[in-house]
Amino acid sequence: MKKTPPPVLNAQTSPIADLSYRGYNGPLKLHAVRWWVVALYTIRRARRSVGFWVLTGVCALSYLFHALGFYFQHNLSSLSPSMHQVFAQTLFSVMNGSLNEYAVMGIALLLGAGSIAADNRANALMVYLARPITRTDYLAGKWSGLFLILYSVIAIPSILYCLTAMTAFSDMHILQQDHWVFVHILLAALFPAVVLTSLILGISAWSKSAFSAGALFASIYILSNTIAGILGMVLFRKQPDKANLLSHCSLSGLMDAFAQRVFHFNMKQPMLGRGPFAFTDTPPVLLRYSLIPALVIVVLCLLAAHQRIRAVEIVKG
Amino acid sequence: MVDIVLYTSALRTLARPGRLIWSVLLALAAPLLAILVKHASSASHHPVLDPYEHSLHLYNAFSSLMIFGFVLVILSVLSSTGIILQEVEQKTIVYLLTRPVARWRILLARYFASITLTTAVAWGSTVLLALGTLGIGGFTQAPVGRDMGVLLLGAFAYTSLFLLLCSMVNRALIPLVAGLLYGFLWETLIPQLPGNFRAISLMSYIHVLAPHHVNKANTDTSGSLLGFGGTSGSGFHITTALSWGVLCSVAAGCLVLAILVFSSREYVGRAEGG
Amino acid sequence: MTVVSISSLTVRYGARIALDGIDLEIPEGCIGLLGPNGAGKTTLIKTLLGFVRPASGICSVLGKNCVNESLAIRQHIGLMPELDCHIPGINAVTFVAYAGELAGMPASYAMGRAHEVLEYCGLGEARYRNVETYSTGMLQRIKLAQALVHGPELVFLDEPTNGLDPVGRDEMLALIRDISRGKGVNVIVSSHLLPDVEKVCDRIIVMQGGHVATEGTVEDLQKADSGLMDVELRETNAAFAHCLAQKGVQVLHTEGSRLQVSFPADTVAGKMLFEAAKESGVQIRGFKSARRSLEEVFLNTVERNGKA
Amino acid sequence: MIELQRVSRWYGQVIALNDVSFSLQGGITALLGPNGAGKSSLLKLVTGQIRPTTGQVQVLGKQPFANQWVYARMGYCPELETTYDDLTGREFVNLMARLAGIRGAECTRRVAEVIEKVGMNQAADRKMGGYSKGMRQRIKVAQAIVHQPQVLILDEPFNGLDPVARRDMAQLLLELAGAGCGILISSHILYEVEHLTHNILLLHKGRLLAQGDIYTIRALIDKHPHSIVLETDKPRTAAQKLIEMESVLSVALNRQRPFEIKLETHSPERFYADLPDLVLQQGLQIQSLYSPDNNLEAVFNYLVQG
Repeated sequence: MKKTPPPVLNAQTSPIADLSYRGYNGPLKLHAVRWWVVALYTIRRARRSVGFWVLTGVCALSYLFHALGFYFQHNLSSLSPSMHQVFAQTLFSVMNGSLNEYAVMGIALLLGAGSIAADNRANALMVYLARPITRTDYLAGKWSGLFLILYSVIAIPSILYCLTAMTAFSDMHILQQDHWVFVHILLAALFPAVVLTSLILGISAWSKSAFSAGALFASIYILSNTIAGILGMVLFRKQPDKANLLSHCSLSGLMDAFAQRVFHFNMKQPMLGRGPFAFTDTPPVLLRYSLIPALVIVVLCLLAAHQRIRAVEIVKG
Repeated sequence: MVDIVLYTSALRTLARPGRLIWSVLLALAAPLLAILVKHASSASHHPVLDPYEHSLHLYNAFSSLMIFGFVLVILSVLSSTGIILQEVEQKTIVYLLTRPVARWRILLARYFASITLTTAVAWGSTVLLALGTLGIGGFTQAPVGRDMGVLLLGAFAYTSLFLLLCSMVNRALIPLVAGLLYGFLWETLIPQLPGNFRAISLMSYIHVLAPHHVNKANTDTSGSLLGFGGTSGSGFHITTALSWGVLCSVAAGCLVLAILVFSSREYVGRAEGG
Repeated sequence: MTVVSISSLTVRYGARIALDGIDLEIPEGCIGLLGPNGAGKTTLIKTLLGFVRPASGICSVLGKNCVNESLAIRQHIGLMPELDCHIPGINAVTFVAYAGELAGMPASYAMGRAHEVLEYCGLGEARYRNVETYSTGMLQRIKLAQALVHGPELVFLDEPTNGLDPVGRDEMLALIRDISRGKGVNVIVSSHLLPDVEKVCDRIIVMQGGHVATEGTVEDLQKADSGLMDVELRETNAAFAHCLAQKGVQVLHTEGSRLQVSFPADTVAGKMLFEAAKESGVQIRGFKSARRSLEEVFLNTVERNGKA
Repeated sequence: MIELQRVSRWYGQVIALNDVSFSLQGGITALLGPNGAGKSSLLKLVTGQIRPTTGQVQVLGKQPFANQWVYARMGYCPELETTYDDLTGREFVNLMARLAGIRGAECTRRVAEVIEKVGMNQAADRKMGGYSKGMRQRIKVAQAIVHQPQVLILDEPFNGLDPVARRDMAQLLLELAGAGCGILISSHILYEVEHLTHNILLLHKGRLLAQGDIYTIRALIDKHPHSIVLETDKPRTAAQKLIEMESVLSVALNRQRPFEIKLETHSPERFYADLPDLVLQQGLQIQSLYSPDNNLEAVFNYLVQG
């Protein structure tokens, strides 16, 4: 696009230019890229939120925590094939461990709960939709903005962790073991970002306030974790396969299942009633068990959100 | 009289039809799941559970993880945050603050309404869970009465804590996120750390008062589920009396602080109108 | 050229009929849309913007159909909504530039244009401050600025002077008058504040209960009976009315220190008034032939329709 | 009734009120000022929602911040647009009445009475979430007067009302004032306030600019030239006569409107007093007479700019 300003239309005969109101006759972007404006704006807003940076700090903490842990483990045990399992496990923990998981959930809640609900409440939806953009553009922008934030928060510490391990423990030959490790990280981080973004936007669009959206989102997220965790633990002794499957019937379980599949390792699950350090190995579940439910959640939430985004005022008159 | 009006109106706000459904679902979640597991295991060819021992096991597992670990905490967070800060955020708190009622009475009425909801759901869930897993006899076999008492105490402690958090800010999302992170991240991670870290988690005191041993054989070593209640033999041992003391003083201390803050803070933002 | 043309437009919200078979041609210029709450003003605007699907009838804006060309329509119109849009944490320039970018302007152009429009709307240095520290007047200016940022051909202003102080109101009205005269922008103003509409609009449309109750130029609607006078005194005085009545002048109604009187034909109003004032010892602070204010036109229309 | 002594209030670094002192007796008082002048802050101070940074606020002789004794005798109608959306109007007023300590049958009767008074009979049993701006405004007034307060504080009560509703509201306020209730309203719809009261408080940029009767204030500002427009059939003759009057400073004719004379006077009081004699003795024909400065807006503009 050429950036030369267009000539003033009604060039004045008078030597004094008319500096009052004039119409706009500059260039216009294609309609197809307007959703990106909304996305950029969402990201800009997030950068100013203190809460967001605090939670990002928690994510960074998780990275440090696991990096230190791995360093000690590596130094204590001699290099063995199982070390790669340990590496995969810790890499997975950096991405999906409970510290990171809750911090990411917090970010999704903080930035996402109000994103549509508050726009609606503040009457901003009316202003935005009075522009030449469609509801889909608006939703796509909101979605991709939040998605990019969550994606970076999940993926960047993992990549950093991997890079740290590669430089600190060159003897492990991480790249030789898994040529695609960075691709795998990027792929695994995709899943939680997509699911959380869609879910929180769907809920936000249907809520009256950011608070109720956040409350509902957190309840669904934590309740599903708790239930799936209990079911898995109660059943694990006699029917480990079923237990394994059931323990993934939650939002974070789905994310774990996908990441486990991508990194291909056995996850250590805590064992019920065996004390704090008793763990059992659980092999990855089939890909479809994580992909299909996630797809259903994403599609339903996005449809619901799209249905709800309307230019209506709250006060009827 | 005025207190009753305040209390009922607060309760009404908390138990709006839209929210009540979620509360009821929350109360039903634990018992329904327990029943489901029980039937699934008895119907299968490889029974997972021995009839009596494991029904109690089920009760203990669900009570500890679902009711204490989830229902109690999340309802305390949501109802205490929702009942004060939603009104502050929507500014309708003005109507209450300009009535001839002392502010501490407003806060206290809301505090008790919040506890009522939390306790009602947790109690309902506990009773149904006992009935569902152990039948009528459950009330003698399982420590239902003790659990209900400790749930009430826990509700007091948690609600006070979150109320204090809420009385200090003007936006609802911040204490919501902070409360959730405290209730679910802090309270689960801290007791798992070695040493005496568990002393700074309310949940470890609650678990001492209401231990849910899954396996009678290893009560001494592993304590209750997931290591709550003490694994480290060394140093500091949480006694029942200490737990009572800590929980009660947290409840009372935080409440008093919350009242002090609420009575003296200004809950209206900067004037925009002029 | 007509800006908006509507024929037998009906809009329903569920069972409630919000607009009932409206026929309307809105010419270029500045048009006032009046009516009590719930008359269908907002619904009409929403329909024209393509937010609401009409149940039947045709409406077009700037020659484009509202139902299937609403994107193209929205490219050329601006909306200043009634309610405040508080978007905390950003300043006015960012907000207006964002609005411009949403209309498709490249970021750099949008920023320049945002400054230009905000300057025009009278938000000097305040445009760098956060929106939540703004007074109502500033918020109204931002709302106008965001409606104008992409250079629309038609702007809808919903209650543009709501909550403004007198100076602010005059300035806002001056802005509206300015953009609607010779700048190629057509304006539709919906307002409760009738004196405001009176000041800026060429034509008005009075709506009620989903119908168009009255329509016409401001002057037509204001034509009042000759011989009708509004008199303003320094203070309330019953003797004055009495004196006038003795001279055969009919006192129609009194509201505090204001009277509306009707003089018989071929009398000299000024002389009679001053005589009465002298006799009753009161100061006349003003008198002029009564132009019915739009408020009265409006009240009459509403009441007439209410009875019918 | 309400007394402020050297009250200032800051929000962080922003000053909302600066050294304001006044004392109000009964009747209706209008609090006027441009946007951002500090009107809402002042009302929030008076209703005890915020505390002054320095100085003292007293309502009925007591400090209002979180003071139940004051709240029992004060009604407040905030500017707020949000309400308890899932209560009906009647339930809301009822709740507010009960919180004010009114009980039982008395409460039901009072609630019905105030709802009738504000003209909300039809909509009282609908949820407030569906109320229009005007309905919200009226139900807010209803809750403010349900406990029969001695002092009534209203923040922008006319905002968002259509003309019919504004007229009714003004009527209601006059009735209440007639019954002995002290009323303080903030507003910028000046011509509406003008009908209600002559007693005003003028705030500008956080400072109290003027207080008292509109006319007293006008007398104070008589140093500003006051312009008056006359319409007459012989403007040049009339102009000659007018310029001879001592109170007239200047006379101007208008090219666009040949029958109009615009004159300026430094003493409107004397000019108006002398005018009838001039008209009657000299036989001037005056078709109309008005002063663009003869209203609150002008007072306001003068004070703000002067």
